[in-house]
Amino acid sequence: MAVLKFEKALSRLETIVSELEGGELSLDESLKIFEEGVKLSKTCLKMLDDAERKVEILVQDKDGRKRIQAFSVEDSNSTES
Amino acid sequence: MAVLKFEKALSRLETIVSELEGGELSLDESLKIFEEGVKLSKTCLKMLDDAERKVEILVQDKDGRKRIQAFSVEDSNSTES
Amino acid sequence: MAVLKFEKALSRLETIVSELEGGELSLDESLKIFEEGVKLSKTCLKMLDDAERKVEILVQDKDGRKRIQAFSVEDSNSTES
Amino acid sequence: MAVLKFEKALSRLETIVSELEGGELSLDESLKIFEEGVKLSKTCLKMLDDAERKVEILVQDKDGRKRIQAFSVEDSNSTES
Amino acid sequence: MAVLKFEKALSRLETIVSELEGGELSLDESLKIFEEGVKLSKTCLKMLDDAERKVEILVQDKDGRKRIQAFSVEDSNSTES
Amino acid sequence: MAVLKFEKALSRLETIVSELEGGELSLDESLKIFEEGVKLSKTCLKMLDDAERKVEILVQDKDGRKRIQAFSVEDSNSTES
Amino acid sequence: MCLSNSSHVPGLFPSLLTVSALTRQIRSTLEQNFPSLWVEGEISNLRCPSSGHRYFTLKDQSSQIRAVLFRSQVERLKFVLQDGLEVFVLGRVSVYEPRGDYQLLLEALEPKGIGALQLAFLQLKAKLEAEGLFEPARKKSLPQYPQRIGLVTSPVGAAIHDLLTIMHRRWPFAQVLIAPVAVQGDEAVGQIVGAIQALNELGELDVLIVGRGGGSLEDLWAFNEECVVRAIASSRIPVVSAVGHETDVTLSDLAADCRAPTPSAAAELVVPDCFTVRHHLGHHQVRLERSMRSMIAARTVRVQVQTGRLPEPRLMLGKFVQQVDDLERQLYVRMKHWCRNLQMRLLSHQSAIWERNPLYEIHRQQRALIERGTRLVRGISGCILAKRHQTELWVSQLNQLSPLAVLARGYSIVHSLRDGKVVKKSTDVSAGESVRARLHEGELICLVQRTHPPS
Repeated sequence: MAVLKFEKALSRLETIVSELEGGELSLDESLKIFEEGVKLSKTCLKMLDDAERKVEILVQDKDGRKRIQAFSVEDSNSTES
Repeated sequence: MAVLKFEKALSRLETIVSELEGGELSLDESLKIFEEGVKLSKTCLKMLDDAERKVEILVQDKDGRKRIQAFSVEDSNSTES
Repeated sequence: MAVLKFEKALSRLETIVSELEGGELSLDESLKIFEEGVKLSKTCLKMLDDAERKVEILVQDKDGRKRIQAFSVEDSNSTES
Repeated sequence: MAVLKFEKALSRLETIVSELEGGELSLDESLKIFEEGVKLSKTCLKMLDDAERKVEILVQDKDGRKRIQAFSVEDSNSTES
Repeated sequence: MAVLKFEKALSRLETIVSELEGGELSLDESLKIFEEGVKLSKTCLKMLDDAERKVEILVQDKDGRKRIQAFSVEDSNSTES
Repeated sequence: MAVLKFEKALSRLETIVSELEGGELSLDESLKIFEEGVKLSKTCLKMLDDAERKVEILVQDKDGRKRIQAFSVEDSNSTES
Repeated sequence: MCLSNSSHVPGLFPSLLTVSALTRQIRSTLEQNFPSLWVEGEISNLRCPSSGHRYFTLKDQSSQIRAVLFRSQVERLKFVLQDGLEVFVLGRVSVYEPRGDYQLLLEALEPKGIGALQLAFLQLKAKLEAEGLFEPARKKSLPQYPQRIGLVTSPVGAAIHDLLTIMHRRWPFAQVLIAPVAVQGDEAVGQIVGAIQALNELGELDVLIVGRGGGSLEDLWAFNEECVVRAIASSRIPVVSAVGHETDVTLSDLAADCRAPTPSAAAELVVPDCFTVRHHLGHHQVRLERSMRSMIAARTVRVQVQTGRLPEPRLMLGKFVQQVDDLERQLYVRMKHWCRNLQMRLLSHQSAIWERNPLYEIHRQQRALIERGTRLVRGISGCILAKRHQTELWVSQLNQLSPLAVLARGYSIVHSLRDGKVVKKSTDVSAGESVRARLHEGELICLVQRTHPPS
């Protein structure tokens, strides 16, 4: 799953949605690709969640956070003076 | 039963209906295929029910819960509209 | 990390900003360089902190202490006046 | 260090200040010359301390001390009157 | 030092004082001529002391004694008036 | 010193006093002529102190040769009386 | 001489006389009648030939007579003859035969009105004055502190006694050399001149005192003698004259470099007062010392002033300390500034990265994903629903065609239990067999009691 790129997954999902919307499939096939689609969608969501979490972690770094505020204050002061 | 594809069953049902409509059958034969037809129709409906349940199950995964409900709601909404 | 020059890091940061602004990246790539960017910026800040600390240490020994404070006061006075 | 002339040191210190002001240096280089500058300034101050001690000794000879103070007083009086 | 004439020494001392007051000198030069100045001043005072002692010796024999005291009184009176 | 006339000595002494009082001389020269002056003055006083009464008479021998011999005032007195 | 010779020749021819005889008679007559006699007159046409005799005319308002003064007489004169001089002369009348001139042969000559000495004095004074002998410019200054003093005077008498006494009292330092001379009489002039010259020759004398005590003009006359005056004037050693009393001024006084009225006065004039000199010396010593000390004091003050102007070491070095401090401060400020600059740049990059963080994209993708999920579910639902509709359609048709309706009308179907075949003829079963009859509702299991053949 790790090697599956997000974009590829998304593209596959799109195909699946189209096929399902086409309505030409047998119930079995529909179910099968639906299942695949759901899994893909979940995988993608997880990937996004992971990315989001990662970004949030990166962004919400204790030291980083503070410093940025400190800098901002300092910066604003220095530009004021 | 497992191997019986929904579409084949539905097709058989269609054949039965046609044969019954033909009226060429003895009562007994009619009764027989009628009974077969009834069984087939039950099978088909069950397969559909199963499929729906499977969809539900697929959608209602652990973390999926909320989102799926959203989907569901969305779904119901979208079907309503 | 020690061999990474501050200026190189800063230049890399600039590239990262450009690439992020370009918006041509895949989610993976975006994430990757965003992470790199954040880490680089933290590294750079640390280097600056270290540099600043070093500056303070160099200046603040024994009798240096007083003098620097005197300077600071003097400096602020002179800029006020 | 003894052979380093005060003026040469001071001139070097001035060059360093100018270079720092120019801002063309890398952080590493800046730090390096800043450190050099701080050392130079301490060296200079030490030279001045040494010089002062030497001069004090010259001036504070046995009866020299008194005389010079006497002169000072006399001098200040004469300038007052 | 013995060959150095008092007037030359005094004149040199005056030059030194002027130069030091001018304040255009380097530290080394300042120190050097300050030292020279202090030494010159001591030398001059010593020469004057020697001269005074010589005067005393020349004047103070046998009946010279009395006369000198008389002179001194006379001298101090004349400067007071 | 015997050949030095008292008058010459006194005149030199006067010159010395004038020169010293003129104050145009260097310390060395002053000391030198002061010493000379003091010695001259002492010499003069000594000459006065040591002066012995000496009266001579120029007599002419039979053969016309002139000769100097002592003369006492008493002689003249005695011849008078 | 010639005249005196002719005066001894007697006259032999009274009636006829030769010029010479007559002249001789006239001469003897004159000489007999006019023996020595005093005549008063004024000198004129004075001639002084090299013979040393003097020829002149003696005249008054209306007459004149030739006169001769022979050399021996001339030499005895104190004064000098000159035209216009009113004189009394003692002489005999005689004739100068070669010319027949009568004339007075003079034995003595006195100036009229003043004494001869007086006249001589005045004449010599005038002469020497004309020569410039008395010029103040010629006069040498006296030594202030003479060591050796020559005395040209009489070694006896009160004068020298007083002089020596005073001199020794005032100036014991002086050495006196007496050149004894007669101060009057014939020898005086020669001795005085000799003594002056001898003392000059001796040298080493600082001053000469030439003089004597008071006396009459005659007594003092030697000091008016020309050679004495000249000796004094030409002395290389300064000469102080001390002749007679205050009122008597001799030519020596005038010629001397300095005149003292009396020998005692000369002593005071020539030598300084010892006490004064000592005082003077002492004063010099005071001035020497005072000026030396004040010089030293002045120099000391100068040195002290200059030393005082030497800067305080701290002040002198303070300038440099300030320079270093200033540079150090600048260094620090610049470095801080530089660090801050870098920080600002870094922060701007950081915030740019922050601003471009992938959250937005992530959220967008999330939304897209959700949308796709919705479509997915909708798709499968639609699919299932369609199939259900179809199925239900067929089921309803099936139900419409149900053979069970025949049964509902009262028909039933009988199956042989033995072979399960539908029993269509009575012969299909035998009595005693069981059959099943399917009714519209429910079934019956029936025992065949009998069979009836078709009719």
